[in-house]
Amino acid sequence: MNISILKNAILVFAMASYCSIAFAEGSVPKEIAAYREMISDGNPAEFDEMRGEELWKKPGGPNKVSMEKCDLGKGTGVVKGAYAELPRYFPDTQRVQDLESRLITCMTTLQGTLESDITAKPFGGDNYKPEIESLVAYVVGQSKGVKMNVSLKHPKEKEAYEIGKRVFTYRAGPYDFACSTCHSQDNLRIRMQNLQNFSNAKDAQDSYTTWPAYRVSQGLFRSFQWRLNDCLRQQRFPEPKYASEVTIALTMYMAKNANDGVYAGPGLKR
Amino acid sequence: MNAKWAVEIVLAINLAFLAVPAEAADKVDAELDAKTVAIIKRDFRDKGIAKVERLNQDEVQALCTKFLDKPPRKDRERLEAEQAQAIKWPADGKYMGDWKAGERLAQNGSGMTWSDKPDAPAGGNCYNCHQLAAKEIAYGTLGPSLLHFGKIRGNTEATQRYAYGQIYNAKANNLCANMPRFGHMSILTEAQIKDLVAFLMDPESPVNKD
Amino acid sequence: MINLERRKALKAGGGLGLLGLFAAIGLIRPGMAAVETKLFAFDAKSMNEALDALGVIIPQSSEAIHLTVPEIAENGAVVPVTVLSSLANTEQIHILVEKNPNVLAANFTFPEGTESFVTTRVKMKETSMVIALVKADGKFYRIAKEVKVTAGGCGG
Amino acid sequence: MGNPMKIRASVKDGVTEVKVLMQHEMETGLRKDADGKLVPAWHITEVKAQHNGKTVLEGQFGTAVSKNPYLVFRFKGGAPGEKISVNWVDNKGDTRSDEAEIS
Repeated sequence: MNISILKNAILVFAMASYCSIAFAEGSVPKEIAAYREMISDGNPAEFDEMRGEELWKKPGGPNKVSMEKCDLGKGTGVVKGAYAELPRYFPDTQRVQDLESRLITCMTTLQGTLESDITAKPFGGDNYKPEIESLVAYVVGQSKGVKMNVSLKHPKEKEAYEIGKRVFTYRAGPYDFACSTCHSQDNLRIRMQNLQNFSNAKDAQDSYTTWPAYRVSQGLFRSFQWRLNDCLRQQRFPEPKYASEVTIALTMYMAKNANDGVYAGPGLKR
Repeated sequence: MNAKWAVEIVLAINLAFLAVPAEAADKVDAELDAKTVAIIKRDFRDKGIAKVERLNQDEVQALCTKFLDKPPRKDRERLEAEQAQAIKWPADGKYMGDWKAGERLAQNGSGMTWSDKPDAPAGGNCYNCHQLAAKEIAYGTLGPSLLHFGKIRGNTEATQRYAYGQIYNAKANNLCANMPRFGHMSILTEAQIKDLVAFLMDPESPVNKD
Repeated sequence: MINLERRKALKAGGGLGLLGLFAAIGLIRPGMAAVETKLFAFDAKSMNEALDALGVIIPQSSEAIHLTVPEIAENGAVVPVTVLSSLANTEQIHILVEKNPNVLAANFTFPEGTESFVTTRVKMKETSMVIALVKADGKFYRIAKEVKVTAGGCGG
Repeated sequence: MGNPMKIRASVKDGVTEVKVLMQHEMETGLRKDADGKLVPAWHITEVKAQHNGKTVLEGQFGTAVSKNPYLVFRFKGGAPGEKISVNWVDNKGDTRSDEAEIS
C-alpha cells in the first residue's frame, strides 16, 4: 500500500476531534489530581497483602514457625493498628524500630532466618518478591483507618526523632541536597510531582499515610524503606543500609509529624 | 570523586564540636548533632559511583546545614566570595554553545546517582525545578521560572556570563541556594554549561521563541 | 476529504486491504475463525493496518460515544480508559492508541443484557490520541481524545 | 496456573457492576531487561466473564493493557448471592478462573 495514502488516512482519522490543549497555569495540578482519582480504584497492592497474610500465618524459616507470635508493639500477635504506632521503642531489643527492622527481629528470632539473607535483596524487582515486602503489605493494611499515634515518651524515641530531624536537613553529596531542600516548603513540584512539606502536618499526613504503596510506574509494591532508599538515591547520596538506624530515625521524624492523620495505605502511586 | 572536591572537604563533625555549649540545652543539641553525623557515617555504604565520601560535607554544606540555610552574614559573605573566586570561566571567552543540545540536557534528569554509569554524561536536571520552554508542561517549581529568560534580560554578553556563572556555581551569589553547583562539583562540563546558556539565551531557543 | 475519498476508492476499487492480501496469498483460509482476524488486528503497527484488519473502512465520528481519559497521565504505564456507548445495538468496543507500537490495545464484545460500558487501563508510550471504536448495528463509529504523557521527577 | 484475581460484584437497581483486578505481568515484548536482552511478550489474550453460565462479557487484550489488568463492566440482572466467574487465557496458554458472589 502506498505510504502517503497510509499517512493521509491516519491524519483524516485523527483530525476530526483532535485539538491541541493549552494548559492554563493552574490547571496542571487539577489534571494530575483527576488522573490520580481515576486510578485510585483497584489497587494491585491487595495481592501483596494477600501473599503477606499467608506468609504471616504459615510456618516458615529454618525453624518452621509462623510469624503469629511476633510482637509489633501492641502485644504478641497483634497486627491490627500496629503500624500506626511505629516506629517505637522495644524493650527486648532495647532500641527504636520501624516496621521493617521489627520484622527482621521476628524473622530471625522466631523463624531462625539469617538477617543477611533478608537484607541482601530486600526490594522487589522483575520476577522477584522478597517475603519481607509482602509481610509489610499485610501489616500496614491492618492499620487502614487507624489514626497515626506515634509516641515520643521513651527517651530513645525522642532521641530518634531528634536525630531524624537532623538527618533531614543534612546537606551533602555532589548536588548539596538535604531532604529538606525539596521537602520544607509548601506547594512545590519537581517536574509534575508535588513535593510534601514534612514540617507541615497536613502534608506529612497525606504522604506518610499513603506509603507503602503500589507504584504503577514500576508495577511493584514498595515499602517505606524502599521509598527512603530511592529518595536518597535521587538525592545523589550513597546507599542507606536497609533498616539501619539512620533510616529508622528519618522514619520516626516523618511518622511523628504525621500523627493524627488517618492511615490509608497501602497507597497507589504514579 | 573529583580531586578539587576532596581538597575542600571539611568534616562536619569538626563544626559540630566547634560550637561552645553555653547552656545545657545547647550541650544536648551539640551531642545530638555529633551523634547524627556519626550515625550518617556508619549507616551508608558505597553503591555504584555514589561513595560514602559524598557524606563528608564541604564548608558550604556544613555551614548551611548548621544554620538551616540561614548562616550569619559574615560567614556567608566570606564563603560566597570564595565560591565566586573558584569559578572557572571559559578560556575562549565564549559563553554560548548549541541550544538544541542544551534543550536535551535540560530535559535529562539523570546523573550522579548510584544507578548512573560512571562514564555516562550527566543531565542538567533543569526541568525538575524550573519552567523553561512554554511547550513543556512537566516542569518543577523549586526554582524560579526561566520562561523567556533571554527575551526578558536581553542577550548581552554580561547576561550570558551571569547565566554561565549561575549554572557553574549558584552558591557564589546565594550561599545556601537549592541549586546544585554544576560546574564547581564537576557535574557538567564547560561545553555542556555553554549549551545550557544557549538554551536560555538564544533567540531561536524555545525558551524565548514561544 | 480527498484522502477520505481515496481510501474509499481504494477499498471499493478492489484494492487489497491487509486482510485481503493475506487471504490472497493464502495466509487466511476461507472460513477461518474470527479470532484469527483479531490476532492480525492486535499486531497492527499503524492505525490504517488496525482498521484494515478489523474490516473497517472509515468509521463515523459519533457524539454518542463517551470516552473518559485523563488529559494528563502522570505515568504512561497506567492510563485509565472508560468507554460508554449510547449507540443502539452496540456490539463491540475497541480501544486504540495511535502512537503505540501496537495500535490496538483491547476489544470487548457485549452480549445482550450487558451495558455497552467498560473501564480498563492501558499503557501509552508517548502523548497520543486514544480512540474508542464502536461497532453498532454492524457499522463502525469512533471518538478520539488526546492524552498527554508527562516525564516524571522523583517523589510520590 | 496463574495467580488469583480479585473480583467484586454488587447489584444496584437491577444492574450488577463487576470490578476485576487480575495479576499478570503483561510484558509487551519490547522491553529490555537489565542485560539489554528483550523480554519476550507475555500477556493475557482473552478474558471471559459469566453469570449463571451465561457469558456477560468477552474481551481480548493486546500488549498495551497495563500490568495487573483492571476491568469494570455492568450487566442487567444478577442477585445477591449469585456467582460471577471470570476466566483469562494468556499467550503462553496459561489460564486462570476465579469466582465471586454478588453482594
